[in-house]
Amino acid sequence: MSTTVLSAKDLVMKFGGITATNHVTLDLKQGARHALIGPNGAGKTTLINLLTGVLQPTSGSITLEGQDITQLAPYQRVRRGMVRTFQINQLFDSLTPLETLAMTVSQHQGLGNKWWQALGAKKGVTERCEQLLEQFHLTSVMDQQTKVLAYGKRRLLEIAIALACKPRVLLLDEPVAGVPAGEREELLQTVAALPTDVSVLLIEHDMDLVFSFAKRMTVLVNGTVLTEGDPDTIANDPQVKAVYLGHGDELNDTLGAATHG
Amino acid sequence: QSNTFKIGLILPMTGQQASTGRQIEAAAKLYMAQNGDTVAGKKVELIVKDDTSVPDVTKRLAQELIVNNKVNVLAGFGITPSALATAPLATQSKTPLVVMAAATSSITEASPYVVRTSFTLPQASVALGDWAPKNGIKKVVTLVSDYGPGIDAEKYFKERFIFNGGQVPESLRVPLRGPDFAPFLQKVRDLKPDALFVFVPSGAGAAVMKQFLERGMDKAGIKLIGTGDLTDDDQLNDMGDGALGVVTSHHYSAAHPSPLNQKFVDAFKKANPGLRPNFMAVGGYDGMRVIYEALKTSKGQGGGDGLLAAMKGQIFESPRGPMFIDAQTRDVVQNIYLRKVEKKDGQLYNIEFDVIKDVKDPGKAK
Amino acid sequence: MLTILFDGIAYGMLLFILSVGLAVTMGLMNFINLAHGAFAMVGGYITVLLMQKMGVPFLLCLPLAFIGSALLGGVLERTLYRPLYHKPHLDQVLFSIGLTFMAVACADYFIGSSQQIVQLPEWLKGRTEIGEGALMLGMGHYRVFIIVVCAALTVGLQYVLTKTRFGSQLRASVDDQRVAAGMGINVNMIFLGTFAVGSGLAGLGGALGAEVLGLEPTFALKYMTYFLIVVAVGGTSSITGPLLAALLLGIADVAGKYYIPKLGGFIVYSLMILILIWRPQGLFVRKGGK
Amino acid sequence: MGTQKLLQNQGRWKLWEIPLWLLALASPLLLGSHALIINEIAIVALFALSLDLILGFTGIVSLGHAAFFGMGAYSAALFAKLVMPDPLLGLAFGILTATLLGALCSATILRGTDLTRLMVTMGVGLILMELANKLDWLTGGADGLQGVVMGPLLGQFEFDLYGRTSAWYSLTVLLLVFALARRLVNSPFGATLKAIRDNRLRTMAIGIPVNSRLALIYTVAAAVAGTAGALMAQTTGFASLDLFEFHRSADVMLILVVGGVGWLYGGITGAIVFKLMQDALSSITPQYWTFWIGLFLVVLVLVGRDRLIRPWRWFKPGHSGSQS
Amino acid sequence: MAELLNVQGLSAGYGEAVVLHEVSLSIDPGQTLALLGRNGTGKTTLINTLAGATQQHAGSILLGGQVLHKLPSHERAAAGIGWVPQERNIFKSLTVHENLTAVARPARAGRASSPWTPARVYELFPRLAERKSNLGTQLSGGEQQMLALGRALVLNPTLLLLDEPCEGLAPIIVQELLRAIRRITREEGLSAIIVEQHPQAILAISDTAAVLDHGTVVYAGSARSLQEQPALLDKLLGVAR
Ligand SMILES: Nc1ncnc2c1ncn2[C@@H]1O[C@H](COP(=O)(O)OP(=O)(O)OP(=O)(O)O)[C@@H](O)[C@H]1O
Ligand SMILES: Nc1ncnc2c1ncn2[C@@H]1O[C@H](COP(=O)(O)OP(=O)(O)OP(=O)(O)O)[C@@H](O)[C@H]1O
Ligand SMILES: [Mg+2]
Ligand SMILES: [Mg+2]
Repeated sequence: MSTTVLSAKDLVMKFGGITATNHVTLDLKQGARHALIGPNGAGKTTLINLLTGVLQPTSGSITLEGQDITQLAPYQRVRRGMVRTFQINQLFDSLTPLETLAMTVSQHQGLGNKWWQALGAKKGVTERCEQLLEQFHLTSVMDQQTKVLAYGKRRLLEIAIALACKPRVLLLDEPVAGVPAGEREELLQTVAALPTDVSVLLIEHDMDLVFSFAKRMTVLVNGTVLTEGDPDTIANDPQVKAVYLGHGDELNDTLGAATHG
Repeated sequence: QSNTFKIGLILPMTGQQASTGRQIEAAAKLYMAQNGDTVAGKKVELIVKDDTSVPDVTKRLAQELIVNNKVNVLAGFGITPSALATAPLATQSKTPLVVMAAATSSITEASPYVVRTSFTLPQASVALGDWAPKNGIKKVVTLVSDYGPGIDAEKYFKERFIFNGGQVPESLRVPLRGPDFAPFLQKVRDLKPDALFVFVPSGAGAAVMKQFLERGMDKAGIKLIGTGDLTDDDQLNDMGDGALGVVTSHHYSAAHPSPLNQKFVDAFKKANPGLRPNFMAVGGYDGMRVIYEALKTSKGQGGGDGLLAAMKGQIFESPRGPMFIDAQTRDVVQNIYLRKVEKKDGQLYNIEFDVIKDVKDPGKAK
Repeated sequence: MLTILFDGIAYGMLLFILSVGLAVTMGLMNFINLAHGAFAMVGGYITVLLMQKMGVPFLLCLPLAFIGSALLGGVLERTLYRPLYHKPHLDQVLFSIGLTFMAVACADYFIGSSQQIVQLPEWLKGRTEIGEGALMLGMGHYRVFIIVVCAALTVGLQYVLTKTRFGSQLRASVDDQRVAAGMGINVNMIFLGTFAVGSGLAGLGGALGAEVLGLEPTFALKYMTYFLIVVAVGGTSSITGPLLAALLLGIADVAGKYYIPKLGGFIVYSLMILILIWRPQGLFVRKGGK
Repeated sequence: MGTQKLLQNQGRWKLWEIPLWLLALASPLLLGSHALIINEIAIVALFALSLDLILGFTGIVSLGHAAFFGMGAYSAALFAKLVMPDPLLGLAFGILTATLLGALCSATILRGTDLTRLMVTMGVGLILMELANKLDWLTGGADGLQGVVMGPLLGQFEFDLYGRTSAWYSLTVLLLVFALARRLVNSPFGATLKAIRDNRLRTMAIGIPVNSRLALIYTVAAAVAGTAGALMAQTTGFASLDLFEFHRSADVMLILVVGGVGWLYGGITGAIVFKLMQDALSSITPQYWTFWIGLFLVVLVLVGRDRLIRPWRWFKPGHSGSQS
Repeated sequence: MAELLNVQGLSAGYGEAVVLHEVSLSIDPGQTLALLGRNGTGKTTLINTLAGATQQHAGSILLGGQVLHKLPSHERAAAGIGWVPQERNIFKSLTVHENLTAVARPARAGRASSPWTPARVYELFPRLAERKSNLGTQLSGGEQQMLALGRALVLNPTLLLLDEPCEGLAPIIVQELLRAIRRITREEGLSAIIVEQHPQAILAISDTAAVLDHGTVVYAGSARSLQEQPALLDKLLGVAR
């Protein structure tokens, strides 16, 4: 079987009296298409923050490709190939999408410290940028300041940045929230079509998307892992239904009956 | 050969030292109003510049005045660094530089073209160092602002006072920007000296005085003495009766009993309602006089060197009393008076009660 | 010893009362108002002029100084400040410094550049001493007065800001004006009122501080750094923060000058830098949760 | 191709810039009698440029930038006084010490909010001033450092009373630093600085070592500020404590903001506008010129920078320049 | 029954840009209106205009007979508007509890059921009670959504404006929330306008529906009949669902 790329062991995160992450252990296999679901406030975003180093865990450890990275700074983890997107857009408002991507690509081609060369002087950089702009439908707005872009475009840029970092492990926090319905599927297909050695962890509340994307799922509740399994198992798990999925199909009937009955 | 005679007057007109600038400008204008603006056939023109007490600005303004306005004399200079910064220019361009305010001893040594009509702190402080021991003051703590003039004052007072058998258990230096004197005064109080010797730049004097009284130091038997900056005429009247009896030594008091001074004070007050001339004003007034007289004697001949030669050795009666410009040092030699704050016509004044005649700047002795 | 402590507290209280208005406008309204010192100066001049020219008693001058600067603050808020709430901070700095320059020049033009001196009433001039030797406590009556006024104000302000709806409504308005208005908060009135009170407090501080710190046109600029230090060290999210910061600075400054006069200038700044490096958000940050 | 052009456009010298700089370099000749103020403007512009590197391009506010200015100035002055009077070596020495100081101080600006950073930088500046005051055997203390005599530039050009040599010297250095700074801000490194300014969290999340970049640019800015300080000391021939003063840091910030932050010409524009205005106003009314400067600042902000230079747009609504 | 909300010829936008063109709508007391439309057609703009947070160019808004369009934003809340903005806009420097108390106002006189208080909101969302003293920014995305709704409820409004209230909520919470909204409108006579991306879920609990396209109303009528015409729905929204 494929090897484990990223693994969290016994992670605990306390905010004052609140335990947002409670002894979470999670393994991400190479090439995984893994979804993390759970009720609001279950600690999904917090877990991502821990994995990427935005937060320091109260206890527990994280290993990436066999090496302990618990103490590493966020940027060092990125350099080892672990990249994320944010639930709430984190963009560079005064840069254009093109500049944003050119900067990111340069950084990952080892040019970040070059101060005498113009941004985009290297062919390799511009080519990669063009490719990304194309792929995320950003070519038409590539020279507008990010802050004036429509929400949908901003969301796409958010994800494009992550891909520009040459990820080997990609952590996506509700990537399609706010993306127009029509484009959602396309976006996730782009992600799903990443090379098979890239491992993806996805957080999302849109169940249609999650189930069409994920090969494996973890359910987080109140900071602890409730269960883990393939989509079918999860979809039929009564516990998951009780705390998270509810009984979606019956909703219309019950409500409809109540309303119009 | 142009027919105007230009005086570049560089002063702090804004910022903390603004009142120095105002007094000097007013006095200089008064002198011109009284003595006309045509001297030796030349029309005297005064160009006032504000250097905001920033030395490099002073220097640039001076340079521009020399190069562009072709001024014949530079004058003013509120603070020591400004004067020192400009001195090399005076040498380079052979332009006399008349210091009307800055009072650190060494300024006149910075260039052979510097002439001073204000005073030096050693002059004023030494007089107190002589007076105090004779009047039952044996133990004194000094408190000065931590910059050139303050250090001068401390040094010369201390030297003379100890020489006369006094004791200085502690010398305090307060930061120029220290808004609260309380801790320093408390320290003085705990040391229980006979008197406290103070030099602070004019303006801060009132605060020292008030906090001195508030701390009940007069009641604890500590006398307040200092150079005349402490009881600056500009503010003395607002200090209230607490200031009564404070002894200071200085070269000028608005209450100096001479007809010339009376005339000066009256004219000054008339031209500037609400303002009483202080020692800054008299420095500016006499500075103008020195320039005028030099122009008269040299008849506008000989350029800067001619003017300078004519400034050296001038002896005259100033509102402060007799004074002269020492030809060697180009520094002012004048009487230093011992004064006590008293009430006259319902107003507070420094009333002179003793005088030490013709005091040379002791800083030049060595 | 005790006297030094007492003086430090009084000095700190004075710094506090001068800065608290700034803590309100800057911390709560998120507006960098460097003209704060100008309002303090206005309060100071109101007091001095009323006392000197009209013989109004000192105690009456204090509320008048408050009201005068509050009115001025209110008028300026409506006319000049309001459009600037959304502008970048650097623009606010530029604007308020410009305003300060104008205020300084105006004070100079109308009142003159020399120091103004406040004559306190007799009962505030005295001094009471208790104890002997190292434990002697000497209290200037005026300093006692300052401490009492400041303490009363602190309690009042703290109550208003944390315990009343007004406080939360103010913070809500700052966070998001548009939505706050949509939730029924009268944002304009709240800002107007807060700004006026902030300016009034500055004016009161100026009136109380003129005696100790001296009053001249550059007052508006001279103490700006002190105000900023208090607000930065105290954090901008509460009233107690700046109070404790002001007390700390006051005591450190006074004690430092007393015990090691040679290092006088270093102490306050070094202390500030250490504190800020240790707690970059200021000493007292508002934290949610328990 | 398109993207490459788009990216490199900003860093290119535009046609109009060349005559502009030629004019600037010729100005000490053309406006001979104003060479002194030209010199001062060039120095202040350089100082503002250095602040822009951290404030405009990286988003770090500072009220203590005068620390590096003063450091450069005192080092250059002492070098001339104690070691040798050659200006270029002195300049190099001034830059070196300011750079070291900048590297040392860069640790203080890595954390905190804008306000705390303002205060920390201010504190560092004031402590350095206090230090220069206390080391009076070396620095001359409150009286300033006297007796600095500069040798001729390149062994050829004496610093004259008219200030022409000074002006050329400062303008040339300004141009050189400007050209370098321009390369820097348009490079990948420069782009990461802007990214840090816009969103630090995200910058970290794309693998950029934020702290070391901050430290680096702070040091660079310190070096440039030191350059400006050294020029100041060399062209005026002395150094005083005032170089460290708080008001210098505040002034340079005002000047930069007047000219516009995050735009390399901002510091230069600000320096020209502010200095000329100050010079003109203070010779008209030496007592009350601050009022008019204040009024200018207030109007500048209320009307908006872009509208002030395009008055025909005053009465069109909707372009207020604010981006709320 | 008299109409609760009556909107006539409403045009509004941002600055000079007009987004809404002559929109007319009405709602009866206790009724729920589902507001549908493609992305960027002006749903949020309509909601914000009712709340007074946009530039209104023409038209009238009457709430229970009271003229609303002349009132500044904050007085509209007093007149009975309870707004849940699309981006939630929790006050970030207030705690959860303060977010509620800062805006809470007593119920209008003559209301039958018990008024909304912070305590009742905590009953509705126990999760919030646990996070009472967290700052607004220290909430998860979903918790913020709950708080936004609670904050609108404690205004004790007569008309709730809900802009995509379900976005980012767990499926089970979405179901609960919709039920809660249904119950509140049913039992307490509250009216609501709900913007939603998923038409089926929302039409099921609504009485009437309106569909916007490019800033104009292209459908107004019964929610049920729209729900029963998938072809029409498809045409109007361009989404097969
Ligand atoms: N900085 C913080 N301080 C205190 N509590 C926090 C902080 N950040 C998050 N929390 C709490 O931790 C819990 C987990 O939050 P998290 O954002 O990880 O949830 P989530 O699973 O991503 O939820 P959602 O799906 O709603 O986004 C929440 O209850 C939240 O209130
Ligand atoms: N602040 C604004 N300034 C200018 N135009 C805006 C602003 N907000 C929205 N718009 C524009 O108004 C139009 C309508 O936007 P609105 O947010 O009302 O759409 P919506 O139907 O709510 O879309 P969504 O489903 O994405 O929430 C869009 O074209 C949008 O670009
Ligand atoms: Mg989340
Ligand atoms: Mg919307």
